[in-house]
Amino acid sequence: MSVSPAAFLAAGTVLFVIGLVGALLKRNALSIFLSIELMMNAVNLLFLTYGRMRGDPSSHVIVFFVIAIAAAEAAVGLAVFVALFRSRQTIEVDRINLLKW
Amino acid sequence: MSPAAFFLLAAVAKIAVVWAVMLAALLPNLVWMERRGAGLIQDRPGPNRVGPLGLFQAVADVLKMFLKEDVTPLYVDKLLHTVAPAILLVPALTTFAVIPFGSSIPVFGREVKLVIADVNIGILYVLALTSVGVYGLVLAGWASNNKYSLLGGLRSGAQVISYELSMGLAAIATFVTAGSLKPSAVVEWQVQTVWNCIPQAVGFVVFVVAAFAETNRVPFDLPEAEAELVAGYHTEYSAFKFGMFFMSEYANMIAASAMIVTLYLGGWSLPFVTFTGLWGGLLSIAVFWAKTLAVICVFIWVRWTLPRFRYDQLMNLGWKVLLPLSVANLLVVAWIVAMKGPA
Amino acid sequence: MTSLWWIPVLPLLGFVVNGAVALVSSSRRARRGEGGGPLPYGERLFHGLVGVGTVGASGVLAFAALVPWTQQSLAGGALPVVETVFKWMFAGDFSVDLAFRLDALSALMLSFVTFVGTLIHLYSVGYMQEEEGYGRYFAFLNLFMFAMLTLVLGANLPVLFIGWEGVGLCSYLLIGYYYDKDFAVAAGKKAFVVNRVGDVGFVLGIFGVLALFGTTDFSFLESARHQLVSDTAPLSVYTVCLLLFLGACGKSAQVPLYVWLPDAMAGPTPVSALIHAATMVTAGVYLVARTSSVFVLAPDAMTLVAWVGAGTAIFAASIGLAQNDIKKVLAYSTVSQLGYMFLACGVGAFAAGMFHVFTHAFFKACLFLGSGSVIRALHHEQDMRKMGGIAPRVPQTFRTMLVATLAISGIVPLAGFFSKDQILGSVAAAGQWTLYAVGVVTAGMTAFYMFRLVRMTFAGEFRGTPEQEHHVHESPATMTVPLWILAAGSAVAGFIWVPFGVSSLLPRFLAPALAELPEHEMSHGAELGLMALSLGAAIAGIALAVRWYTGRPAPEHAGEKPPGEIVVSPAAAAFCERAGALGTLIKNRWNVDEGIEALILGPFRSIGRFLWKGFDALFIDGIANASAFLVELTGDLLRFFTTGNIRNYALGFTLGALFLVAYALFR
Amino acid sequence: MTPELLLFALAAGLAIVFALAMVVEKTPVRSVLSLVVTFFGITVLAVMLAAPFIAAIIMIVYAGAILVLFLFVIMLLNLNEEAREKDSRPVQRVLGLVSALALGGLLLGLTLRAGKPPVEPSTAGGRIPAVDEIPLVGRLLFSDYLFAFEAVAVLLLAAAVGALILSRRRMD
Repeated sequence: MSVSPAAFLAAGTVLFVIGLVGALLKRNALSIFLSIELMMNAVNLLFLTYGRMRGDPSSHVIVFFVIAIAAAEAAVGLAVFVALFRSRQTIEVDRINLLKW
Repeated sequence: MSPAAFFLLAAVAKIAVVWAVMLAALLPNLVWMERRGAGLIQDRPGPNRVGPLGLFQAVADVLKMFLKEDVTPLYVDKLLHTVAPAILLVPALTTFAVIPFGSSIPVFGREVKLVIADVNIGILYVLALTSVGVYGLVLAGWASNNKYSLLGGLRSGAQVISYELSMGLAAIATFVTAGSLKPSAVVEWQVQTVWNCIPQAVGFVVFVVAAFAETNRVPFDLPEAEAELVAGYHTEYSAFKFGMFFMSEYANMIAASAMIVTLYLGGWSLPFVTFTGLWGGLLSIAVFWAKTLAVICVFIWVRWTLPRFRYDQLMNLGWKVLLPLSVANLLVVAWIVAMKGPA
Repeated sequence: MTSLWWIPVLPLLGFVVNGAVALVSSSRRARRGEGGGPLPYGERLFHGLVGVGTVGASGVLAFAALVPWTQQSLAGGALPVVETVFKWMFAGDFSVDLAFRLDALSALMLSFVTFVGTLIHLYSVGYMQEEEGYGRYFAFLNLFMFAMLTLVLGANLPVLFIGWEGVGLCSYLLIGYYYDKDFAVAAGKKAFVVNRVGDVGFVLGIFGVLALFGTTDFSFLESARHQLVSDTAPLSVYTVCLLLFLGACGKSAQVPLYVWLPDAMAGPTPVSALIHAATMVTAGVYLVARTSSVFVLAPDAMTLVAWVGAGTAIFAASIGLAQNDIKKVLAYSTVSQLGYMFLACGVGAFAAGMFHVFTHAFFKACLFLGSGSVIRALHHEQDMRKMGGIAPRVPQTFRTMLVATLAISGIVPLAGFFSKDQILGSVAAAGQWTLYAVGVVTAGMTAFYMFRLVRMTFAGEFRGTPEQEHHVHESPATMTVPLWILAAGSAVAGFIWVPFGVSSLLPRFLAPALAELPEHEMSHGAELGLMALSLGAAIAGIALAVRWYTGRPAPEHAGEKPPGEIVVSPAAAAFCERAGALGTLIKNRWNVDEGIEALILGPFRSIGRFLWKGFDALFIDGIANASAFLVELTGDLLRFFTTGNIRNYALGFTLGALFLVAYALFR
Repeated sequence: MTPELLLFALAAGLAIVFALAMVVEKTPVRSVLSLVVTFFGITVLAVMLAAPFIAAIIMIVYAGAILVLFLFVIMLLNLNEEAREKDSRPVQRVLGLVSALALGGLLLGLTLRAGKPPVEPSTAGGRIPAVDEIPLVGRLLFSDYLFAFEAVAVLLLAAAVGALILSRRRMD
C-alpha cells in the first residue's frame, strides 16, 4: 500500500496557495520573498510528483534547475534589499514606490 | 522474523550502539580528556580530585549542569532561545546514521552491515545536517537579544557556511574516486586500495581544517571568542541549555572525527587485515572508535596549542586558500579518474 | 615540402605583433601627451625586423615550396598541390574548404609577390623612418602580404575572394595612411567604393561559376576545359565571364573603373610600388588567367577583354603624356601597362599576359621606389616641374631608374621588351591589326612619357627652391639595395621567355594551368619585322622626349628660373600650342572625373537629396512621429495602472494567472 | 493507516502547518524558521517520491544556504517586527486573499484532474527504490540538459557578481 499521487499534488498545491497568500498579503519585502521561495518549493514538489507518476527522471533535473535559479534569485534579491534598506531605511513594499509614473 | 522487522530491529540496535558509545562513553570522558590534555600541555595536573585520576569529574560536571537553575533572561525570544540548543545538538547526533562504524557482523544467519542507513546520498545527508546545524548557532545568537550573542551567531553562521563549501568539495573528491556517494563505498574503496589521506593529501588537509572550523573549535572559535564577545552565542545560556551547547560541541567533534576517519583514514579498516565473522566485525567497531578517538586527540591537542585567528584571517583562509585548493583538488582528481575511465 | 599555409600566415603573425605593439605604443604616447615625430630607434628596429622578417621568412618558405615543384614540373610535369587546412563552410552538396593550391600560375605569382614584397618592406624601413605611424604602416603592409598571398594561393574562388577583399581593405587603409590629410582620405574612399563596383561583379561571378560548374574549387577549370561551347547555354557562360571581368576591371583599374588608381598615389610611395603597381592591381589579370578555361568558352567576351585592355592602354598612356606629378605619371603608366596585360589575355595569349605581369612587377616597382627616393631627396616634392638636374646628386637612384625606364620602354634586351613584344606578337598573330596598331602607338607613347619623366627629373637645371637644392641627397642603403636588385630584375627578368623558342621556359611551365588555344603560327621574318616596328616606336618616343625636354630654360628665358613651369624645347612648345583643345583635354585627364561627377554622382546626389528632404523628412519622420504620438497617448492613459506598488502588480499577476487557469479548466 | 500514509500525513501536515505559521508570523526570524520546518516536510515528501538526491539538495541549498542568507539579512537590517500599523491598502488585502484562494481552488481542481494517474498510483509513494537515481540525473544533466546546465552556471556567476556590486558600499 502506498499514498496516492493525488495526495502529493494536493499537498503541493496547498503549499503553493499558502505561499501565494503570503506573497500577496505580506508587506515586508523579505517576507514576500520568503513566500515566493515557498511557492517555488511547492512547485518543486509538484514536479517531483508528476515525474514519479510518469517515471521520468527529467523532473529531478528541472527541480535541480529551479533550485539553482532560486539561489541566484535569492542572492540578487537580498542584495537589492540590503541596498534598498541602506538608502531608504525600510523594506516595507508600501513605502517603496520608485516605479511610479 | 520477517525481513522488514529484522531490518527495523537491526537499525534500532545499531542506533543504540552508536548513541551508547557516543553519549555514555565518549561524551563525558571527552570533557575529562580535554581538561587533562590541557593540563598535560600546559604542564599542570588538570582535574584530578573526583575519583581516580579525576575520572569522575565528568559525572560531577553533568550533575552540576542538571541541577543548576535554568535562567531564561527577560528579553529573549523564549521559544527560539529554548529551541536553539536542541537544533544544534540534533544534527550532531544524527550524522552517525550514514557513517559505517564497522564492517559487518553475522546475526541470526544474516549479514548485518554496521551502518545505520547505507543510503546512496550519504555525503549529501551529512552536508544537509551540517547546514541545519547553523540555525542552532544563529538563532541562539539572535534569540538572546544581546549584541555579543548576535555577533557570535552571525560570525558562526558565516564561518560555517564558508567552510562548508571547502569541506563538501574536498569530500566530493573522495566520492569521485569511489564512484559513489555512499560513505560505505568510500570505505570499501579504501579497503581495496589505499587510505584516502595518501593519494588525496590536499583534500585531507582541507577537510581537516574545514572540520575544525565547522565545529567552531580553536583556532576557529571566533563565535565564542571570550576576549571579544564574552561567550558569543551562548552568553545568555546557563544550566542545562548551556550543557546542551557544551554537549553539542563535543558531539560535533566526534561526528567530524568520524567523518575524517571514514573518508580519509580508512574507516573501520586496517591495512593488511580483513575483518570477518562476528569477532572480526566487533573488532572493526573497536578499530573505528579507536581511530576516531585518535583524531579527537588531535582536536584537543590543536585547541591547546594554537592561538585564535582574526576574523579577516579566517575569511581569507576559507575563501582564498581552502576553497581554491579544494576546487583544484577536485579538478585534478576528477581529471585523473576521467583519464582512467569509469571504475 | 613545407606547409603552404604557413606562407600567408607568417605575415599575418607579423601583422598581429606589429599591430599590437603599435597600438600599445601609440596609446602610451598619446597618454603621455607626446606629439608626433619619429619613433624611438628601438621600436623602429622591432617593427622593421618583424615586418621584413615575417615577409622574408614567408618568401623563403614560398621559394622552398615552389622551386622543387617548378623543377619537377619542368622535368616532366607535376600535379597541382592542394592543401586543405579545414572545412570552411558546407551546406548540402556544397562545401568550401579553406585550401591552398600550388600550381604553375600561383607559383609564378608567388615568386614575384614574395620577392618584390620583401624588397619593398626592406625599402620601407628606410623610407618611412621619420614617420610617426611606422608601426601601423608595417602592420598594414604585413596584413596586405597576408591577403595577397591568400589571393594567390587560394584553391577556390571564395578563398581567393578573402584575399581579394583583404588586399582591397589594405589598399584602402594604406592609401589613407596619412589620415589627417583630406585628399588621402578621399582617395582611400574612392578606391574602396570603385572597387566595390567591381567586387559586385566578382561575387556574382562566383555564384555564376557555382551555378555553371557546381563547385567553386579550381577543379572546375578542368571541367571547363573539357567542355564544348555547345554544351553549356552560351549566354550564361558569357554572363559569368563578363561578371568576373568586371571584378578584374575594378581591381586592375581598367576603363571605366580605373579612376581610383591615380588617386591612390596619395599613399606612401612604397605602398604605391607594392600594391598599386607590382602586386594587387595585377590580381585582375591573375583572375582572368586563372579562369582562362572559362573565358575561352566565350570568344566574344575575350574580344571585349582585348578591346577594353587596348583602350585602357592607349587612354591611360595619353593622360600620362601630360602629367606633372611624378607618381601620377607612373600611376597612369601602370594603368596603361595593365591594359597591355588584358589585351594579351583578350587575344588568348594568357601566358604572355602573365609574362608581362611578371616583368612589370620588377620595373614598375623599381620605378616607383626610385621616384620615392627622388621624392625623399627633395623633401616630399612630387611635382616634376620643380625638379631637374639632380642626377649627379642621386646617382644610384638615377641609374636604377634609367634601367627600369628603358625596360618599360621596351628597349632590347631588357625585360619589358620581351614581354611587350610577346603581347604585340600574339595580337598580330591573332590577326587583330587594329589592336596591334593601338599597342604599337601606346608603346611609343610609353617610351615618350617615361623619358619625359626621366628628363624632367634628372636632366637640366634644378628648378626647385634653393633650400631643396641644398638638401638633395642620396637615400640610405636599405633603399638603394632594393633599387639595385629590382633594376637587375628589370634587366634580366625577360630572359625566361626569349622569342623564337630559344628557351621558352615560361610558356612550357604555364601551359598546364592555362587554357589551350590553337596556336597562331607566324613566320620568323614577320615576327622580326613586328619586333623592329615596336622597337622603332619606342626609340622614336625616347628620341622625341629627349629632344623636347631639355630641362634647360629656353634661350630667351636664360638666367631666370620660373618655378612651376615645364621647361621644354621650343619645338615642343609649338606642338603644344597647335594641339590646342586636345592638349587641354589630355592635361585635364579627358575630364573623366568631372564626367563621372556630372553623369553619375550628380544625379545620385539629387536623388539622395530628394529622399532625404522629401521622403525621409516628411514621410518617414511623419510615420515615426505619428506612432510616437500614439505611444505617448497610450502611455498617458496606461500610466494610471503604474502605481509603483509591488503588491498591486502581484495582484495583477495573480488575477492574470486566475484567468488563465480558469480558461484551462473550463474551456 | 499504513506507515507510508502516516509518514505522508506527518510530513505534509508539518509542511502545511508551518507554512501557515510562516505567513501568519509577524517576526521575520520566526517566519524563516517556520519555512525551514516546511522545507523539512517537503524534503520528507521528496524522499517518499523517490528523490532523495533532490531532497538533500533542497535541504542543503534552501535550508543551508538561502534561508541562512535571509537570516543574515534580517539580522543585518535588524528587522525585528513587521509594521504594526493597519494595512494602508485594505482593498488590496481583501482582493488578494480572495483571488489567491480562488486561484488555489482552481489549481487544486486542475492538479487533481491531472493527478488522475496515467501510471499506476502504487508507484508513487513506495519505499525508496533500489535504483540509484543520482547517475541518472547526472547523465541527463550533462547530455539532454547540457545547455540549460551551462546557462544556469552562467546565471549563477552573473548573480554572484550582481549581488556583489549591488551590496558593496559606495566608495565616494
